[in-house]
Amino acid sequence: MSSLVTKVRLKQIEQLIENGKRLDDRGLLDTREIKIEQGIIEKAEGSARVLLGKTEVLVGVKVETGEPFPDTPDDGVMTVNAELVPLASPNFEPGPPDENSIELARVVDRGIRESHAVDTEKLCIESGKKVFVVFVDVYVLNHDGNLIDASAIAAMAALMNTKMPNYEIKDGDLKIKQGYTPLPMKSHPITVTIGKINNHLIVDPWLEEEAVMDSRITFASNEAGNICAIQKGGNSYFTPQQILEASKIALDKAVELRKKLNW
Amino acid sequence: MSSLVTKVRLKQIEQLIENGKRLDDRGLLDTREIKIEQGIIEKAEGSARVLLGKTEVLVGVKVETGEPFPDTPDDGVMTVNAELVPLASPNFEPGPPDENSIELARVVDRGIRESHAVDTEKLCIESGKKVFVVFVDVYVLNHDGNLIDASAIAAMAALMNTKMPNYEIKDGDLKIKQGYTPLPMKSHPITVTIGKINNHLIVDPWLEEEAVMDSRITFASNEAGNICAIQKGGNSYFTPQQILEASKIALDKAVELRKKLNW
Amino acid sequence: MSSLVTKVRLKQIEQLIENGKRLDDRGLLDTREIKIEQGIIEKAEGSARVLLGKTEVLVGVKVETGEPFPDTPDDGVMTVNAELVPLASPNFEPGPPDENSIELARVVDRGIRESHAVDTEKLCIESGKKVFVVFVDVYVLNHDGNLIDASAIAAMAALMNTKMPNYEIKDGDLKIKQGYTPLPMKSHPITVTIGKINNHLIVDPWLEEEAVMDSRITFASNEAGNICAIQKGGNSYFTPQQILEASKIALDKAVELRKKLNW
Amino acid sequence: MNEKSEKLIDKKGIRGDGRKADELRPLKLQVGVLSNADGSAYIEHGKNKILAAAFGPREMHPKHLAQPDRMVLRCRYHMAPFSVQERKSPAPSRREVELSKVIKEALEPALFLELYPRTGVDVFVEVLQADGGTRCAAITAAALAIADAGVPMRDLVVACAAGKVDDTVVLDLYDAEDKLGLADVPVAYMPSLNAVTLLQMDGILKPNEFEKALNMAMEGCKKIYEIQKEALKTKYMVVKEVDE
Amino acid sequence: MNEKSEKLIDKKGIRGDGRKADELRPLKLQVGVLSNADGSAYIEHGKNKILAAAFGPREMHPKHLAQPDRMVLRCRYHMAPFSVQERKSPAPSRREVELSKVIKEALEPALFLELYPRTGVDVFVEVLQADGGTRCAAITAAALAIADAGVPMRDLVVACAAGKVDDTVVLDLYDAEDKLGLADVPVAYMPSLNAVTLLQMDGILKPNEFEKALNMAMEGCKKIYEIQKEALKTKYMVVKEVDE
Amino acid sequence: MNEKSEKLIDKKGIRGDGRKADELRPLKLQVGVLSNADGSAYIEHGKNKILAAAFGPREMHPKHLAQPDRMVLRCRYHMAPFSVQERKSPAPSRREVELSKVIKEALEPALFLELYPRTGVDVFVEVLQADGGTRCAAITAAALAIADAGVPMRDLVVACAAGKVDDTVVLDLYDAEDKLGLADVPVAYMPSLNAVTLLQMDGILKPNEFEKALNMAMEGCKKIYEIQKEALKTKYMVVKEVDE
Repeated sequence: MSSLVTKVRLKQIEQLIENGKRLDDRGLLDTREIKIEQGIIEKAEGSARVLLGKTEVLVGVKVETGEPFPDTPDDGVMTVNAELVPLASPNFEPGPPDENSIELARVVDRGIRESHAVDTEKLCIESGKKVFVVFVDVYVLNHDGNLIDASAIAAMAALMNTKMPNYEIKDGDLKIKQGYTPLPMKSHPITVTIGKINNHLIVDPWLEEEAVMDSRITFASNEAGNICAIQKGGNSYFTPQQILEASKIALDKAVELRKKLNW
Repeated sequence: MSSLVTKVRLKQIEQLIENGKRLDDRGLLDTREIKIEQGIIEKAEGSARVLLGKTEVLVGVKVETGEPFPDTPDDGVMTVNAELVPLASPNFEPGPPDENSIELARVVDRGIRESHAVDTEKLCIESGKKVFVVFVDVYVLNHDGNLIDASAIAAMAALMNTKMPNYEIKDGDLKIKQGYTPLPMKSHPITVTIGKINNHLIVDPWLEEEAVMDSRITFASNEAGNICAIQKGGNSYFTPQQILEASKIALDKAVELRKKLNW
Repeated sequence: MSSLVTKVRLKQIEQLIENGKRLDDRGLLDTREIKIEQGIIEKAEGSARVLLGKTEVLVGVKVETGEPFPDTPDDGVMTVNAELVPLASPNFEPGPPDENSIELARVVDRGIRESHAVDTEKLCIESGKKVFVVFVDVYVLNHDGNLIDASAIAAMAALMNTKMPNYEIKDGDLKIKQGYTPLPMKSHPITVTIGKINNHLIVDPWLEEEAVMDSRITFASNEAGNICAIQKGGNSYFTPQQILEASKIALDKAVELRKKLNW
Repeated sequence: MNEKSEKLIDKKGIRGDGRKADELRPLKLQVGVLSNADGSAYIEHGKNKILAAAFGPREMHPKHLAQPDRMVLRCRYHMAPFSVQERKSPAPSRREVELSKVIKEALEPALFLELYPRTGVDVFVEVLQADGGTRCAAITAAALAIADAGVPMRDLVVACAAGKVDDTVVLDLYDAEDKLGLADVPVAYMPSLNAVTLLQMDGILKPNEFEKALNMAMEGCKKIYEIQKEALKTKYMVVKEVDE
Repeated sequence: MNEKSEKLIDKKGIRGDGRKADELRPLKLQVGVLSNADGSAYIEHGKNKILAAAFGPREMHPKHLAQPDRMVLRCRYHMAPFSVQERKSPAPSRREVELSKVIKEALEPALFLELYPRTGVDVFVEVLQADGGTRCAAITAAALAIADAGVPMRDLVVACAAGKVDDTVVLDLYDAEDKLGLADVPVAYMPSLNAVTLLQMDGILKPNEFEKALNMAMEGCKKIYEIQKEALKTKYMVVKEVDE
Repeated sequence: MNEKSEKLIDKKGIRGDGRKADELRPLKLQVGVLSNADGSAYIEHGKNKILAAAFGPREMHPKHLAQPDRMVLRCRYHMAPFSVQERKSPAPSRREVELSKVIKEALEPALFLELYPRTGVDVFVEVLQADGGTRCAAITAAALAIADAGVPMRDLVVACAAGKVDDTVVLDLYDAEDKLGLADVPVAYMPSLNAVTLLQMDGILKPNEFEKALNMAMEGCKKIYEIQKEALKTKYMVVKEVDE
C-alpha cells in the first residue's frame, strides 16, 4: 500500500488527525454522506445501490428454490457473495474471489445471519426438501474505502426491498399466486467500521486513510443495541481499551444511522 | 502474429493478391482441396475427419441420455465443444479452453443450431425428464488456417455419420432394441469464411494468410440459400459493401461445395 | 534435485554403497525403523500415523454412504487421496494435487485395490443405489524419503483400525444400531520400494538417496507371496535382471515386515 | 433463435413494447461516472443497464503480455449474478468469453494501437441488468469509456442490432423479440469511417432480408452515435464550466 | 450461532465437559516436531489436534510478490479431510480462506517485518482434528512455530475464545458449545504488549457481556502463554542438554 | 483387475479375438503425419488409434522451468472425449496425469538430456480411440515422434503389455481382457540396451508368472521394435526419393 500514498501524505494525515481533522474535512467520528437507492434492478427480487462518499456498492437479491442444509431442514437458505469487479479499482483484477472479497462477503453475511435479520424459518416450503434460497450478491462498483460498511448497508437495504412471489403448496407442489410479499425480516443490523491510525480511532475510513491505517475493527449491532458480529482486520493490533472505546463509538454511530435511515 | 510472418512475407502476399494470386497458387476465391473420411472412430456414434489443405480436424459424436433444458422440455440437447490440442500447432498450449477454442465451438454450434440441422424434437424420450444428448467434440489435429470451416464441415459430416440405437419406451423405461437409426436431421448448413487483406477478399485463408490478414467473416447457409449464422472476427473492419460482397461470395461457394459434397 | 545434494555428496553416497554402506549407517537392504500408532484421530472412523525413519504420514479413514459405480452395483467404493501438505517439505507447495501426489495416491490405491484388501462386496447397502464409501486420505506430514511405502503401510494400518457403525436395513432405509464392527478385510498387502543407484539396489531409500538415485521400483505383495501391484518411477531404467532381483528383495522384505507387524 | 415465432407485431405494425419496426428503444448515456477508472460510461438502453470502465494506457500486467510494437487492448464482458431472470454464477460462462473477444475486436479498429507500444488498455463491462442486445449496448458504452480515458480514437464505435420478428425486419430487439424472434443481427459501426467492426447473426435470413437488417442496424447506430457524442460533450462542457 | 440454546450448563454451573465457566480445556504444546520445517509446533487443545510449521525468512516464490521494504508473511490454515464429522474436500473452502487471512493478521503484529526486506515467511497450519476453537489453537501453535524458526518476535501471540452459553459468559468453547451456544468471541493477544491482534464475534452479546468475554478470553490467553513459553524453553533446554 | 475372470480363452488356447497367447494384435505405424509438429507419429495397435507429436528442443515456456544443466522433457497423455464408451470430459483425469508422468519417465532414459541444457522437448499424445494398452501404444508412437523431430536418442523406446487371462500368461491384452483378466503388466523397453523404462502391474501374479509375463512383454516389444524402425526408415526413404 505504501506506493499508493507517499510518506509525505501519511505524515499529513497523521498531523491532521492529531488536530482532530481529516483530509476530506470530516471530524474523526463522522461518517461520509450515505445515499441509498432501492429497487433499481427491476429484474432482481430486491436491489439497492449505496453511495458512501464516493464508494459505490450495488446489491442484487435473487430468490430461488432449492434444498435446505441437512442440519437445518426447516430453514430457508441465505447466502452472500461479493465481487470486487475490476472497474471499481485499478487494484482489482478479474478472476475468482480472492481473500479480500471472501472476507467481505463473510463479514456482511455474519452481520445479517447472526442478528437473524432474515427470518429463514418462514422460507421453508417443504421440510428437508424444498426451501427458498436467498442469494445476496454484493457488487462493488467504485472503491473509495470502507467497503464493509457500504456493502453491509446495501445488502440490508436490498433485503428490505426484496419482494417474494405469493405461493401456496398444493399436493406438495409449489404454486405461484398473484402478487408479492416482502421478504420476512426480524432484525435490521447496522455495521460500523472504525480505523486506527497512530492510536487515534476514526469512523468510516476512506481510501487514502485505509492506505496508511494500522488496523480496522467492525461492529454490527441490532435494534436492541447488542453486538451481533465483530471483525478485526489489518496487520496491527488494538489495545483492549481501544477495542472497548471502538465498540462504544460503533454502537453510538449505529444508533445515529438507524435514526437517519429510519430502520 | 507479426513474428510468424516477416513484413517481407506480408508484402509478398499483398502483391500476389493484388495480381489475383496467392502463395499456394490458388485464385482469390478458391477453397483448398477438401477430403472427408467418415466413421473412422468406431467407438463413437459418429465421426468424421476433414482435411482442408493441411488443416486437419477430427470430430467425434457421442449420444447419451440426460435431462432436457427447463425451457425446452421436449427437445433433445446438442452441444459442441472444441479442443485446440497442442499437437496441432506450436502456438496451442495444454489447458482449459481459451477464447479461441470457445469462439470456434460457439460458431460451429451456431451454424448447426440456427439452421436446425439436428432435429432435436425427435430426440425427446420423456418430456421434461429424459432426452438424448448429442455431444459434438471438435478435435483440431493440425492447424494450417481456417479452423472454422474445417471444423464446421467435419461436425456436419460426423453428425450425418451418426447412428443411434433403436429403442422403445416400456413402462417409462428406455429399452435398447436391435439395430441403429441415423441421427434425425433437417438441414445441412455449409460454412464459408472470407478473409480481408488490404481490401481484397479471399476465400478459405490458410495459416500464412491468417497471420497477416485484417479480418475475417464467416457465413453459414442452408439448402435454401438462406444465411443462418454470421461471425466477424479479427481486429480490423469491413465496409458495408465488403460485407455484402463477402456474403454473396460465401453463399455462392456454399452452393458449389454443396454440389461437390452431395449434401 | 541436483541442487539438494552436491555432487560431492553424490560421490560419497556412491562410494559408501559400493562398500555396502549407507549415509545413515544402514545396510543396502535394511529398512528404516517403522513406528505405527493407530486410532489417534478419534473423529475419523479409522486412522494411523506411521513414522518410517523421519518420514511421517498420517492417514485418516472416513466411512460415508453414497452411490456405487454403475459397473459394480453390488460393491462399496474405496477411494484414496494423497495430500503433500506444504509443512512436510520446503519443496511442497499449497494447491491442487500435482503429478507427484496423484501418483502417490494411485500407487497406494492400486496396492489395496488389486489385492482386494477391503472386502467391498460387504459394503453394499442396496444394490445399485446405496453403498458405503471408504475415503482413505493420506496426509504426508514430513518428507524424508520413500513416501510410497510409508503411505501404503499407514493406509493399511488405518483401514485395519477402521470401525463402522452397525446397521440394519428396515423398509429400504438404513438404521444405525448400537456398537461398531471392523471394516471387512480380505488381505493385507505390504508395499516395498527399491531404489537404484549406480546399478546397486537399495531398500527404502531416504531423502538424500532419492535426490541422487536413478530410479525406483515398488512391489506390493499379499500373504501368499504374490505380487499385486508394481510401479517403476524415476528417469532411468532397470535391466530385466535388476527387476527380477528387486522383486525378490521386495517380496522377502515384505515377509520380514509382515512378521514384524504381525499382519 | 426460434423456428416459428408467435405473433409479436400487431396488424398495425406495432411491436410488443409499442415501437414501430425501425424505432430504437429509449436510450440514456452518461460519461465519467466512476471515480477510480481512467474513463467510464453508463448506458441504459431499453431495460439494459450497463457500466463500462477503461484503464490505461498503462503498463501491462503480467509484463510478458506486452507487445514491443503496439498497445494491447483487453476486454472483459461480465454479467452480474442478478442481471438475468435466473441467478447467473459469477464465473465467466463460455458466452461471456466469446462476447469479450468479439467486443474487443469491435473496439480495436478504432484505436491507434501502434501509438502506445508496450502498454495496455483494459476495458471492463458489467451488465447490471440485461434486456436483449447487451453486447451492442456494452460496445456503445465501452467506446465512450475509452474516449473518456483520453485514448485517441479514429472514431467512436457504436452498436445496435436489427433482426427479424414475424415477417418483418425490425430494429433493436428487446428481450422477448430476442427469444421468440427469427433472427438477430448485432452490428458495431464507426459512422464517420463507414466501417463495420462487429457483425454476428443468429437465426435464418434471406440474403435480401440480411441486407435490409444490416442497413437498418447501421441507421440505428447513426442515431445512437449522436447521443454518444452529446454525452461526451456534456461531460466536458461541465468540466469547462467548473474550470472557469 | 443459535438463537436459543438448549441447557448446556447445569445448576451448579458445570459445563457439558465438566469444566467451570472460566476454565480452560486441557492443553498440550510441543515445539520442533517436524524435521523439514524451519520451525514447527503441535498443539492439542481439548480434542483439537493441530500442526503448524514455519519456513523462512527465505526468498519469495514467485519473486514478484517480494516487497522492497519489508518481509511478507503468508499463512495457510487448512483442515484435513478426516478432521471433521463429514469428510471435508481438501480444496480450500471460503471459511479456510478467511481464517488464513485473519490468522496472518493476528501474527503480523508480532513480527519485525521491516527487518527482512525482500524475504518471506510461510506459515502452514494443518488441523488434523477439529473440536471448536481451531483458529485460536492454530494461532497459539503458529506463533511457536515462528519462534522455533528463529524469527525475532515482539512477543508470542496466544489465542483463546470466550463466549456465551445459556446465560453465562464462559471461556474456551468446545464443539457442542460452539454449535449450540449464543456467542463466540475468538481473541488473539500479545500479553506482554497488552495488544489484541485478532478479534471476531459471532452471535449476540450485550455490550457488558462482550466486555466480560473479552476480558475472560485475555485471561485465558495469559494462562496459555505460560504453557507456550514453557514449551519453547523445554525444547531449547533439551537441545542444551544434548550439547553438553 | 478382477478377482475371478470368465473364460476368455477357449480349450484350444485361442483368445476372444482369435489370437494365440503370445500373439500381438495387428499394428500399423506411420511417421511424420502432422505438418506443424517437429516430429509426429500415428499408431493403430488393435483398435487403439493414437497420435503423438514432439516439439523441440526449443526454449522452455514458462522460462523458469528451464534447467541450467539439462533439457527438460514434458509429456501430456490425453484422451479424446469420444475415444471411450462413455464420453470423457476433456479436463485431464487423475489417471491421465499419472500416465503422463510414467510415460515421461519411460522416454527420458532414451534421451541425452545433458546435450541440450536450458531447452525443452514437449511430447503430446492424443488417444483418438482406446482399446486396452493405450499407454504402451502411446510410448511406441511418442518415441517415433521424438526421433522424427531429430532429437538424438540412445535407442527407440517400445512398449507392450503382457498379462494373465484365465490361467494363462498372454501377450498384448485388448479391452475385454484388460477389464476381465487377472493381471496386466505394461512394459516399456529399449531393446538394443536391454533396459526396461516403464513397468507397472495391476492384478495378482505369482512370482514365476510375473517373470514369464515380463519376458513375454519384452519379446513383444522386440517385434514391435522392428515395425518401429521400418516406419522410420520408410519415411526417410520417401524423403530421400523426393530429394533425388
